[in-house]
Amino acid sequence: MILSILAATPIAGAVLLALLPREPAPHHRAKYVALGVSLITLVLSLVVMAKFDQDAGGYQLTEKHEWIKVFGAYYSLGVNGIGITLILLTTILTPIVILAAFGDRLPDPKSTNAYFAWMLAVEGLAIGAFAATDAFLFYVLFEATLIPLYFLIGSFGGPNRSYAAVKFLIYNLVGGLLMLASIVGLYVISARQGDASFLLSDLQNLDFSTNTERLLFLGFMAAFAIKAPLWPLHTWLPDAAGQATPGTSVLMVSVIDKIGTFGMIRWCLGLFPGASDWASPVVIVLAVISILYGALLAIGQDDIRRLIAFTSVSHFGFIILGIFAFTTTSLAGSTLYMFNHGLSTAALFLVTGMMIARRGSARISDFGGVQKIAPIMSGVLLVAGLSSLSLPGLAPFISEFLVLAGTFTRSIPAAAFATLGIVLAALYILIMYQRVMTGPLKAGNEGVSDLDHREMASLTPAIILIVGLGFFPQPLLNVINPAIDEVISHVGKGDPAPKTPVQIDESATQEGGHG
Amino acid sequence: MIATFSSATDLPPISAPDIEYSLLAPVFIIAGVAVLGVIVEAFWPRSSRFLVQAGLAVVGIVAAFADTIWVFTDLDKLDGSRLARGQVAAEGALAVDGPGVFAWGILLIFGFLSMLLFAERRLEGGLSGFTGRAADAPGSASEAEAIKHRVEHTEVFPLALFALVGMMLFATSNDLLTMFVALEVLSLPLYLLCGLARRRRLMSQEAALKYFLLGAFSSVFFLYGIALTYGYAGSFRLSDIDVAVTNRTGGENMLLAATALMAVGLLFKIGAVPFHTWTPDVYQGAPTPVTAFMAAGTKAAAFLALLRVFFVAFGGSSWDWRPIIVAVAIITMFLGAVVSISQTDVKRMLAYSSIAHAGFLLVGFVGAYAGAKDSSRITSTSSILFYLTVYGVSSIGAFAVVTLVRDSGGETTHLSKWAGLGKTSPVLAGSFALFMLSFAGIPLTGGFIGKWTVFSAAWSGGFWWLVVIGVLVSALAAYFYVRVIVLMFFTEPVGEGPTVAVPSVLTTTVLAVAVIATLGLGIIPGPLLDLAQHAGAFVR
Amino acid sequence: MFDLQWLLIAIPLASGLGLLVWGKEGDRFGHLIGTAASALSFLFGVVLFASLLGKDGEDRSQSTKLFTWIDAGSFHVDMGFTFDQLSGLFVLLITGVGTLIHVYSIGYMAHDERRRRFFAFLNIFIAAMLTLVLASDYLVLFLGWEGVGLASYLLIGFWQHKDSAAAAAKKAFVVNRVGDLGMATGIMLMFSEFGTSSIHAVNGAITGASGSVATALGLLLLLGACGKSAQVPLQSWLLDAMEGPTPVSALIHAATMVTAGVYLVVRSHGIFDASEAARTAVIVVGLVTLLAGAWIGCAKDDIKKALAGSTMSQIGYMMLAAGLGPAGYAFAIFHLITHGFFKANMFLGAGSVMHGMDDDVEMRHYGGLRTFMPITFATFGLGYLAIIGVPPFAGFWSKDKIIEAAFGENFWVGLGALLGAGVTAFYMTRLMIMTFLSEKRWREGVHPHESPRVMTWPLIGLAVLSALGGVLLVSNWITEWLEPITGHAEHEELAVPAIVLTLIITVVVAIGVVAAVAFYRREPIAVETPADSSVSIFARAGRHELYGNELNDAIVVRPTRHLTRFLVWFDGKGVDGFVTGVADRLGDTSQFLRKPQTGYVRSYALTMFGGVAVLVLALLAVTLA
Amino acid sequence: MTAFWFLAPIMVIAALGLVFARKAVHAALCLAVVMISLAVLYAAQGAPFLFAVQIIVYTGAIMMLFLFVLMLVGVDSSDAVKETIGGQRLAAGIIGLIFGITVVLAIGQTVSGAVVGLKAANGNGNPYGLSELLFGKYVLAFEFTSALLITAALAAMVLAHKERLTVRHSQADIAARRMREYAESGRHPGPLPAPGVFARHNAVDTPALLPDGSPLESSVSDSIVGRGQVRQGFEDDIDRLVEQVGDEQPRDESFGGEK
Amino acid sequence: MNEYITLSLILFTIGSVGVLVRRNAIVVFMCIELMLNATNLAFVSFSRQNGNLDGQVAAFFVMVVAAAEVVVGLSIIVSIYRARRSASVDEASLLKS
Repeated sequence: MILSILAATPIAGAVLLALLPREPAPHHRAKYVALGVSLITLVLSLVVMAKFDQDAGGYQLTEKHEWIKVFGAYYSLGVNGIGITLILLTTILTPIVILAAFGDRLPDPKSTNAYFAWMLAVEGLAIGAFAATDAFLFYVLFEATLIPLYFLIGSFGGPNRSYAAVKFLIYNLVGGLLMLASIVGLYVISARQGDASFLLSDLQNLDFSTNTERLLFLGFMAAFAIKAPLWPLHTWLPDAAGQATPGTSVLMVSVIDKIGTFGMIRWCLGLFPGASDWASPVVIVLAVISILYGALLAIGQDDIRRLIAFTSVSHFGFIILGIFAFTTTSLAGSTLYMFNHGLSTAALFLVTGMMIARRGSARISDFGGVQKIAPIMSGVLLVAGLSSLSLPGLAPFISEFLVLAGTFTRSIPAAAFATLGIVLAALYILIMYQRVMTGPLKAGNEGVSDLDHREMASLTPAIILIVGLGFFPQPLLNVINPAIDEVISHVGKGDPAPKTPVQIDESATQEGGHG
Repeated sequence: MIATFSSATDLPPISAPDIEYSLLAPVFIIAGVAVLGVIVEAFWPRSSRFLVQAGLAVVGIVAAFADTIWVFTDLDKLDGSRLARGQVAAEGALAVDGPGVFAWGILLIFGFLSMLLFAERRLEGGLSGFTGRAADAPGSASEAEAIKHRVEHTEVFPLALFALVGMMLFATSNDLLTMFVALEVLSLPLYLLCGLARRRRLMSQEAALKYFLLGAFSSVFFLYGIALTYGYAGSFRLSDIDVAVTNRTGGENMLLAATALMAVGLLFKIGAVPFHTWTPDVYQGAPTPVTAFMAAGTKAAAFLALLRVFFVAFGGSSWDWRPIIVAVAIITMFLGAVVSISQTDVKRMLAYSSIAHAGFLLVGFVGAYAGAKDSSRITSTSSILFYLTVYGVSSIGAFAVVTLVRDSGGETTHLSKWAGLGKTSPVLAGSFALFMLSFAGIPLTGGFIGKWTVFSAAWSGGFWWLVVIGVLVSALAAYFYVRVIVLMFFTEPVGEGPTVAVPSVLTTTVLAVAVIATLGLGIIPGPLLDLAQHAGAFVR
Repeated sequence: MFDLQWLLIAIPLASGLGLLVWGKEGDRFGHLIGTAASALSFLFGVVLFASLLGKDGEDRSQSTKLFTWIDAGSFHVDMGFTFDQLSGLFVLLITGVGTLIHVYSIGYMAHDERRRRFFAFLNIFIAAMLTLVLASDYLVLFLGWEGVGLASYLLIGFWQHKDSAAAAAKKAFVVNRVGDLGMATGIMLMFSEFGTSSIHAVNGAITGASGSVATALGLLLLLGACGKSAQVPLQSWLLDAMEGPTPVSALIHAATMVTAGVYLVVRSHGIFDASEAARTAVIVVGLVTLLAGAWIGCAKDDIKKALAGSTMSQIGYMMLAAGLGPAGYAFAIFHLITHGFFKANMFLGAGSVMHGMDDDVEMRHYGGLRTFMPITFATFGLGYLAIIGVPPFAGFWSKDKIIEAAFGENFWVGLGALLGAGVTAFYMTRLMIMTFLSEKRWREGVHPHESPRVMTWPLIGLAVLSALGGVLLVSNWITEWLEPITGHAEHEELAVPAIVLTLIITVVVAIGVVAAVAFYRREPIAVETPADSSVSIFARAGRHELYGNELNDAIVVRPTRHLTRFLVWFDGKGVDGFVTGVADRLGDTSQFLRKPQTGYVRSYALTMFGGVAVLVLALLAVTLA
Repeated sequence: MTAFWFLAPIMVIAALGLVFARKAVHAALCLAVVMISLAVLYAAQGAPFLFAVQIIVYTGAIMMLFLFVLMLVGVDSSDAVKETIGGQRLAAGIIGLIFGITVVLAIGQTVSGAVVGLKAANGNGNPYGLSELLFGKYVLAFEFTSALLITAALAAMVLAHKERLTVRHSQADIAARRMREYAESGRHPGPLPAPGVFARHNAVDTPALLPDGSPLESSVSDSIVGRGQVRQGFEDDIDRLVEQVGDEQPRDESFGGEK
Repeated sequence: MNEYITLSLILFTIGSVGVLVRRNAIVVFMCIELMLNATNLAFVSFSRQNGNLDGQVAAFFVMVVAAAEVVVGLSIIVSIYRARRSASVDEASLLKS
């Protein structure tokens, strides 16, 4: 029940906002209502976290109601460690985004209500998608997230926004519809083998022929690979991120795109372990290409937002690599990566968004020397950037390293090539930072003021989490680990054992100090 | 009713036919109300005739609908190889079975909503959307006089009811002769109604002419198909044909040609490629309420007839016709989706969209999955019934929106004029966007569930690759639906932008019903799906 | 007490972060707090070291686990530290020299409005460096490793308004990242091979693994070390790094951070012991860098760059020593420590000179400064004597031992090391002459003056250490102290007695000094830098840092840039072009398919009739075929 | 069979005539030929009732309706020689041939099975047999053909019938009104003078001349005046006439086609 | 029997080609009538072939339907003629593409 309430709260908030009368100029009411609702949701999610038994494993806080009997579709929710991590990410990021979006200048100032309503809708649908344990319900929510994002991009973005919005929608719809074909197939197979059911637990017991499993897997994978985005299906992301407002970009890249990678774990690996294994060589190659390709393209961008989008392509490559390496280490890394990447990309998008709003341009070449007049902003950008390049001590490092270390045990070439990404990451972030922030102040940047209190308030939680999780990732990993073990045991590919295992001598490392 | 007579020559008396009036009451109610309307037309004073006609039509439809519900719940359950309900009635002319009565229900709903649109008088300054005096040449002095005298053609209501009764018969005909008569009963009034627009009358008349000529042309092919079928099977009764087809008594060629020719007539009515050419022109030219009625009703009735003919009569030769229909389905989906991309007129765009939807419906049809006795799996029939419901309601809603976006020359259907509609009237644009999303098959709308059901029927019938093609085409189709949304919401209005007429409660009701149904069938489709499943298979 | 060794790190870290967050109010005390934090850490380090001295040999490795850092899947890393003989020495070096440099910076940075932040970064560096040396797990070491990289990045680019500083900072970070590639891959290899990345466990288990694993690990770690310690082929960043404030050059790019590579090799002695090939690679890298750095040092007119070249060269010595295995580990560390003293001393001295010369770094603008900056001259002179290896100053002892060990390994290696000593003497003498001894060449308006006491006291302190650093070798204390870690090596008998070798070295050094004097005292030194064309090819190559940058450009930078441009084009025209192309084709198709809708009812009928014909034919054909 | 072989060529030729006849009326007559021939074939195939209906209803009523409308629309209307749609005739011909050959080969030659004949079915007479079916099996269809007929009637009413919107005046009313107007305003109660009667041109576009030689405007139909088609160029004649007569008459300035 | 069906098919085909090539709406419509008549011939012939009167009933129904259709069609044609003064189907081509 608590999960339903959690998902319903932002939706209800969105409806409330839609019903609120439009206000003249400053529109404070809508903003505060939105912020309030998102904070309530955050609190609720913490309650969920508290109720969640870390050690128990499996799906918890479940609820199940018959929804569409003929289809065997259930309104069935439940979270495991992976789901709750991403729900937490969603609920943490939404207030941050909303607070940061207070200052967004919208093309139509009358549409503030709609802007925040759509954001809350995204949050609610995303929570639902992360909590769904019924394939049909998941699919519905997965696809439904397109609509609010479509309107967020199309109504509130830059000058080329409608092109970007349409591209975003059609691209994702193609994937989603291929997944629909698979969903239909699941239904038919499920109905053939007894009563139709879309429950994850029932679907996992289905017998597939090898070819059927592979076809169905491909449908799911297509949707997730586009969403995630995996090379070469990524081209919608730079366009969308280049046109959307920073808040929209955060919701899109940090939250919604995670449904793609999340879906790979829960649905691709969960339903089609054999096919996932079959496809893993290709997926791994694509993921490695994504990593390097995204990074190289990020180096070549002049638009900051497109740059960040391409860094995300690179990072999603890591996440997917970790998932399809099928080791507990890499999979835990990928899951953690989703969370960390969400935070670091959010910080990057938001702080650059504030910068861009002040400068009136997103072109790197228009900036220069901003550090001098906006030191705090530059500091935040640096921290966010360093987290994006996976500096040890910041959260993404741990996840990236886990992914690589796990992958290394499975495939040395893949890990080796992927590791090149960390050099390229340094290049794209530092080149951007250098050209934007350092050097003498460039003409035209005089108006770039430093962050104000509200903006700092919105960014601080993200920065604190990025740093904090860099040193103390264990609270999250403790939640994730049991779920990962279940996934890996379901896939049936155990971790490759170390070739020369070392019995870790506890006394040497731990007790020695007390001597 | 028909008295037996004995003549001088000692011929045996002809026994009176046995007609199940209670079972057929919905049909008779509508027919009766239509005839009553004609009488009202003749005798009721002009001043209040419009209200009486409209009220009569609406009340008649509501009554018939109520009776339909009763008939549906009361259908006999037949034990056969698979679940079926109902019986053959009226000396075997009609099959009052689950799918048929379900179709009656949705046809009556479509009729009801369309009648509300027919009766809308707020938009033209107190006059209906139909021409005042069709006999006047467009632009002539006498037309101006007719407008001045505020005359109206109230015959549209009985005509629409005749069309409606034709549709109901078409959906339940159990022999080909009745089906042919029903086809004509449904077509003739529609030909006529198409030519009665108040604005842009030349186009309207042209639409009527095209619809009529092409409709007559196609129905001749249908008829020849009937003739050949008769030649092959020696009977018009679907069940007899089935026996003949299953036994394969020779004359294969004749059967195949008959199948093809009958398909032509039916595919014409549903607007499948290459028999779709009339659709855009007629949809654009016809008065918008008529277009709505046609789009929803004709398609539903024709699909039921298609299913009935091909599942019941030609079910035994399904391996012969399925490949061809698959090809038709693919071409139809593709052409409908692709061509609508470049359309600039809303009504034409909706017409091409209806072609694309015909393709999707055909996907469900070729699955030809009839279900198993103990399984609640979606069948081709139930999927199409559901899809038709959703599509019909949504498209009536969409056309209702079209009637409201106007400029000085009446409805302004050029897409460029719709730019910025979302800013000026978000509710209207929002509901149109909802219908578009439903057409595109986005989840949480009825259209999504509809697509889902037809695809699952196709997959159940073994056509998984057709499902893949189908989903790809629906992505293509989605492109132009979202383009409309872009236009309405993300584009600045050109000039002053469109004006949105304030509709009366009638159109508002239609819109509200359509929006609620589109959303409701997307979120809780269970009850309607259960009903569609409950309808079972066709009786023979 | 050793359980609290994390305080060593925590104190400067807390101070650094606090100073960053504090805001403008902290400007008044920031530098003091920063210095105090460093000093506190030093004092605690001394206490810990002292208590280590009081323990038996076996108990001198004190580990503590702070918390479980990462536990995911089969991957487990503890945030653990080990205070042992090696790290103890480093702690003292880092915090000791660090504290002196903090003090120095109070004066040096007095007029910089962002001094508080400078101290914050210095503190963070100290914390990261301590993490590096105290880490008991390679991943924790990597944390410190990257942490010092970050601090280095921040400090090199401290004067961000200068484009050159920002570019140098970026370059340093990126080149280091290349090294980190090796480091990270090495840790992954450890994980996949041993299931752990604990330093102790890996070095203990390496003998059980195949030799190729040891070689691979060794080479990967060497790559990391090359990056951090500016060894060939990743040397190019160090000279650029001189863009940073001079205390930074002294602390990070001379005394501590750049020696981390040496520390890594020594710390991973187990791995290198197990692989002859890896050791050879280390020797080669060390020897090449030794000579290359010396070469560059001879040619540079920028005092800091000349010193940087020298640093490269000296670290080359250390690497060389480390590559010699157990025979050289201790001497590598010994030279590392003495180098830390005298090179920090000289950098700070150079900073003092620049301070007096209005931040001019061009030695051709100096000359005759000994009278104007007596203390600087004196302390610098002690450092000079130490580095060229004049007995009995610190450098003599350490370098002598390395050259000796090198001859023990291989004659040619020894010869190279010997040659390096001579060249060192040459370029350092050149530096002394150009800066302090020759006629004055500074421009009008420059008033050279001695630096304030807050700057000279650290100079004096370091000068003393430079002079007396050799005491560590008294009765082989350092080798014995480190023996539990580096292992014992039998002293190899050389072809000639050690004393003869020492004499030879001294002679070579003397030749270097004399050559420099002869070369630079013969005629006045030109104020303007001679054009490239007028100097020898050796000088030209040295000035251009042996064309390392050009090489990098040609091999890496430009291809990457071209690849990036190509990919941007490819992404737009190829990947996205395909998608948009499909969309465009659909649009065309749509326009094309509209055409049959002519509006003529007869053509519609024709279409229908055609359809009928096709349908009939198809049905007949499909079925009858 | 004789009748068939005699009539079949006639029917095909007549049908082709329908396609090729330039004048619509000829086409209609060709169709009538086909229909009547068909009636004979019906009779020959045991369908006497249909024979009668074909003659009476089809040829008699429906064909007459066609002719009637043809007269209405213009009996002389014929298709232009030039084909508006490029390739339409060729394509129609080719597809027609393909279709025709296919079906004739596939179906026309393969009707198998013995011909049962209608002896038994027509046992009680053909009309009886028909009515038995019509009022039995197909009673529902039969009933609903009434809907068709009503629709047809409505169609004719709607599209062709113009409802009178003003009160119809009887002759007496009109006469009374005219006399009243004459009494009140002096308006001439009789019919307007005919145009051109006394002029040299007696076309409708030429105004009549009054005895004094001046043209009488009101003799030309309003619609011709409205279209500006009143015959011009005779003023000179009158001027000349006047000159010849030598009598000075004031000319009506306002007269002329430009009016 | 084959010859009757063949004749019917020939007439049917000629009718359909006529629909395609004639431009006068009334003549086009007459061609459709020809097709209907051809169909009727098929019905009657098949009726004899099958030995039941259903085919004749069908022909009868076709005549009724044709009558109604003619009325509707001709009304439409007349009303178009009134507006355009032309009965050519090619003139009615406002609605296209």
